Amino acid sequence: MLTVMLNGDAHQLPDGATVLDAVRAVGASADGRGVAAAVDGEVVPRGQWESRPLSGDERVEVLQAVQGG
Amino acid sequence: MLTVMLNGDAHQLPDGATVLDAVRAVGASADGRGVAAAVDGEVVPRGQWESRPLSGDERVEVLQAVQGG
Amino acid sequence: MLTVMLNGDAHQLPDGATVLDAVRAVGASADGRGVAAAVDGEVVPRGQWESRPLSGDERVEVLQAVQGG
Amino acid sequence: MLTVMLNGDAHQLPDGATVLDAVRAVGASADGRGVAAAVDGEVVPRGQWESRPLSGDERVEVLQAVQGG
Amino acid sequence: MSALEIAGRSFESRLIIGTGGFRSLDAMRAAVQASGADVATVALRRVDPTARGSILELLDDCGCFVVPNTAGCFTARDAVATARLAREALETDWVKLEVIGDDKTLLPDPGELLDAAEQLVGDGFTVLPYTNDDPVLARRLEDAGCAAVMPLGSPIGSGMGIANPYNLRLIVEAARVPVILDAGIGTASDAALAMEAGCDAVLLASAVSRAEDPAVMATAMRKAVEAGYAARRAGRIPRRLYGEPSSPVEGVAELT
Amino acid sequence: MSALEIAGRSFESRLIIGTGGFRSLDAMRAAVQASGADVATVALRRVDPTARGSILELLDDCGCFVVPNTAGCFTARDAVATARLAREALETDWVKLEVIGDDKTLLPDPGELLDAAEQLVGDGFTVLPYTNDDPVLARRLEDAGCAAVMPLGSPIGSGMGIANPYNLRLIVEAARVPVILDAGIGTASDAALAMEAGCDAVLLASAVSRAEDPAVMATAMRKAVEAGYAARRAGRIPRRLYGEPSSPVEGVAELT
Amino acid sequence: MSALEIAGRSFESRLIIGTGGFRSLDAMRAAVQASGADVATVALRRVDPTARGSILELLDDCGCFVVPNTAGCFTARDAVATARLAREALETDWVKLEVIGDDKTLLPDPGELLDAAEQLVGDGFTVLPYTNDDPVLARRLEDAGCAAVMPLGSPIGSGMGIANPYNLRLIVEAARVPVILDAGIGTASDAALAMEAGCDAVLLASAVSRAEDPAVMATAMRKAVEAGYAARRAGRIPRRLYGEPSSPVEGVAELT
Amino acid sequence: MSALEIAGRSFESRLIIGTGGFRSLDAMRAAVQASGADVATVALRRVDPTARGSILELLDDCGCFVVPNTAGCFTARDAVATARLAREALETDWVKLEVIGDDKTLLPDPGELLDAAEQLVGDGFTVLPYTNDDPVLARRLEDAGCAAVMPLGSPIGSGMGIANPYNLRLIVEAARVPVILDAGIGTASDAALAMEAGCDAVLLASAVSRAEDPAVMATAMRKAVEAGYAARRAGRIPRRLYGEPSSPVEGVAELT
Repeated sequence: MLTVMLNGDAHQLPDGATVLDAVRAVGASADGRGVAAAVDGEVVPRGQWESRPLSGDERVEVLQAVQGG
Repeated sequence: MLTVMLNGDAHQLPDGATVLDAVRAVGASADGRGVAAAVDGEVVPRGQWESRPLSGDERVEVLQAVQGG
Repeated sequence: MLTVMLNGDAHQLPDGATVLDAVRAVGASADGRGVAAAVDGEVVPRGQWESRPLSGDERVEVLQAVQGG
Repeated sequence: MLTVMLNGDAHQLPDGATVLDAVRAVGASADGRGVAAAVDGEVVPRGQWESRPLSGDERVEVLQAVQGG
Repeated sequence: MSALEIAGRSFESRLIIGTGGFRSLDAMRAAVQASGADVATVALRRVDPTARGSILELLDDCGCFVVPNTAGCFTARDAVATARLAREALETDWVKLEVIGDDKTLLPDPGELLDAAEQLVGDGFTVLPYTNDDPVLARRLEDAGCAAVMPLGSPIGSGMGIANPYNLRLIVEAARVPVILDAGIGTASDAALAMEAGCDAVLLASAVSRAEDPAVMATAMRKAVEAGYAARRAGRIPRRLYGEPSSPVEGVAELT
Repeated sequence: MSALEIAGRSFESRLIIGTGGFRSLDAMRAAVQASGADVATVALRRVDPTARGSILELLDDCGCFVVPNTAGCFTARDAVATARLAREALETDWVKLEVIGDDKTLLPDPGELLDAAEQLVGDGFTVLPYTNDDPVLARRLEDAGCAAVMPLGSPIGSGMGIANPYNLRLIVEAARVPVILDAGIGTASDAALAMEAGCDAVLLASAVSRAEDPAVMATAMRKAVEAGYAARRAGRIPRRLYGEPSSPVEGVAELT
Repeated sequence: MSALEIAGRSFESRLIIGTGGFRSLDAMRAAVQASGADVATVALRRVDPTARGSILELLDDCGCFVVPNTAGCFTARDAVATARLAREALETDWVKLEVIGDDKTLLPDPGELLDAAEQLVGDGFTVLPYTNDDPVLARRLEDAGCAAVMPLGSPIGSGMGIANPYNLRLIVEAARVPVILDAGIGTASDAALAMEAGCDAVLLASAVSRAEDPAVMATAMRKAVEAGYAARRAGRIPRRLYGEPSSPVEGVAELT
Repeated sequence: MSALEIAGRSFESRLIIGTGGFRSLDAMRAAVQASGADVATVALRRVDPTARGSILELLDDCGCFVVPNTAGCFTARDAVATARLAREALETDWVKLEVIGDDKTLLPDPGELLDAAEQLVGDGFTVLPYTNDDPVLARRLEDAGCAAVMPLGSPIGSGMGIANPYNLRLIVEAARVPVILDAGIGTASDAALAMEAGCDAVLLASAVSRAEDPAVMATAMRKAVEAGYAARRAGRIPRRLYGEPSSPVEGVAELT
């Protein structure tokens, strides 16, 4: 198991987890429409979610479009 | 001949002239639509134009609707 | 005894009472400085307070200067 | 002779001229009250006017206090 | 937009157009149509045989209800006499009552105006008085039986808008008859403001007739009156001294 | 109304709607449709699994072009990172750039804003900066390559309207890119005023989303923006200190 | 500051103090002295035996000329009767004429006011009418023989300042008697504005008497009236849309 | 009036006079004396041998503390260099920092201003920055160590007064250093308003130096600043929508 800060909370993911696993873990829509992910503040393009492994101790942010002015 | 003040100017009309003659004299539309006449400040209803004689020395005003705020 | 409406209230005064008695009855300053009296809405000059008898059933107003904008 | 840009104009000064000569050349008050001088944009303290030589090709600005908002 | 009701008569548009100041009848026709107005005011003047075209036919074509005014009158007596001639000429007992007190500002004369209003109401007229923005005078005119009160925003033709929104508010709060903002409108936002302040309608002439492009300004005024009317009913947000986020304050990412 | 052009893209409506503050998605849908807007802004926040419905589908249904904002960012660094995530999430390089300098007034931080704008322009973004009403800062943002400048009328959500029309005028006079009044609009006349002042468009959220009846206020805003745009082009009458008769001064009858 | 002339009488101060609303006679004394006023108004009310202290002695001590008002009257008839009693009580034929038309706004009744003014002038009074800001009514009051006109800035005690500076300007331009701004003053800048607008004096009560510290506010008002009077005579600079350097544009150094 | 404290130095007057724009040194002397100011600003320019009279001696005679400005500088670099020369010329480390961003409006450049302020504070100067009315920039300047913040009311020399009282209020609420209203004052009431808004002092030049009678306007400004300061401390009455009687409502006579 590895631990990442996922959207501000410590979160356990299986070893070998990828950004895609993190995205799913927060319950983002499957197709990822309107969703973006960053690891330690850097954008991870959707195309790399599956291939980008997490090593733990990272800050992962998964964001989506919401109502805003 | 008799002389009336017609719309502010002295005007000659034949003896026996009526308000209708005065109305015609100023070139008001025949049917009198949008036109009104007053003798010495008193309205003369359209129906009485023909029957109302002028005796002279009267102030006749013949008015019509124009652009206005 | 006679009864007058003195500054809005029914008030008993001895027979033969004058405006001066009414002025005193409301506690106005003796010299009457800044004070005026009216009977039935008419001013009674200070000089006539003593000589002006009240007959009853009158409205007597005794006013003085107060703070005002 | 050496040439300096003195308050925006080319100006001839004798060889060995100092900042003080430049200050005098623009007619600044002798005691230098309210006056300051800069060579190539750097302030030259009043105490160094006499000892600071000019080599030519320098921009010398001699300023004084004037009316200002 | 619900109908405007004046003296039991119902109108679709809340914009009333004064017909003075247009450069031509064609310009007037285009502007009146663009305005969507179904009430228009006219003046009464001595017959001018050289005048061409009929303003009444034009207004008929545009479907406008025509209301004569007493513009140019400086006394109650003149205004009453003019109103009677207007009733005869136009076969209507509606009148926009103007009694001017000063020919430099064209401000109304409060005493003469109230006197004329009382006489004309007694004579069976439906009286729409052009008044200043004094809430007390507006109440007196209403008590006299006027069918509406028509306070100015600022002097006729000045284009200064609503000089004293505070008085207009007091008039609207107290009125039990329609309040029609009459005079002073310069541009669209002035008309919107009048409606937001609670006026039932706006009457204007010069703002449209003397604009560079009267028809375009008439369109602007139609939309502005509709906008102000809707905004009043939509319930605006309160004014706040400080900011109020329109985006969520929760869920902000920590990216750095 | 001619089209609004921003960065070579053309829009029919000159009203841009911010989507924050609505009580429900249904209320938003009704208001966005009533507004006629074809551009809408959204924010980016951490995924909330409990949230229901998709704002993007709703805005697609309404035919709106979606522009993400950087609301909630207090530094250039945060704003730039947020803009990059937004580009990834929404597949657009357009961004409404907000860098707030004070969380009480929500006023922008001029230095951080200009820094972020320069970085994002360099990074290929189409940058629409929310700025204060400083004409000098507006010019710097334009020089930095922003596609428009979006000065505030007053603080976000304050409903105070245009606090300094004088600065807005200076910004409009000098700008060579579209000027979009962003923030502070409270009611319809505010929007009309902004357009009369020469703004190319108006962006608002709270004025509609937090009104008692958002859909009705959205209609009011649509009409107000169209009214102000038309009034600007119609050429308003000048302001005069004194009155100017709208009825003829010749031909007045002598009745008394 | 040159003297204020009313009805041939000369006063040093251009600030007139109304005596209503003070918490105590001591507070009044301190404020009247600080104000520098040499005219003060009083009301007439039924004798209250429980009242302590004499306002007239206090005003004598302060060297104030006392002018009674007709506050509380709603008809010309009441106002005239009250003025006659005041003349008897205070041995003065000066009167501040108030005829109120509405007890919520305390705005004057134009018709009753003019009627009362005509009666009192005919009766030999020196009439100072409290009027609204209608330039036409002000002219009628002047024509009726009033010694001054006293337009309001805004309702009595409202502290709203000068709601319609435009009307005040029209009144000042046309007046041939002194114009005294009466009612509505809230703070010092309001009084300065009134004098800059060309008023000859300012009359106020609540702004001082109901301030947290009446004596300090009285000092502020005295200085504000003097400041506004001086500024009017000093000839202010014109308003410019753009900047105008106050430092020389020539002789700027080239340091970099 | 309590003393004005800036950077540990105490001044009696809260009016600071800029010396630009006077027609003659005599006019300046009369105005500076009438103003009661004990701080005056000067500019630095290339020596002009033809100039007559010494402004410094004049200001010494008037007992003024002299503060040089950096007027005419458009970059932080120029402003810093100019400040250093000024320090040498006048033997003071006080400087009124101006960095202009646009020569048409003379509005400050926010980025260059903040940069220059940081450098000069680091260099030991007592920095008084002329800034726009942005509350965020004012806070940044304060955080940079400026001894006061000097927001404009409106552009230098424009005489437009306080264009955005709302921003001025926000600046005053947040400031922990003195706030000095600098630029835009046109007449006395503007200066009173600035003090009522909570400013600690007012700095002006053109309003006095370019008035028709500078000495009389200087007197007006002195009194207006004192009036506004006193009014702020006296605790003004609240604004009310309706009237509030200043005469008693009890004890009214029944005369008719």
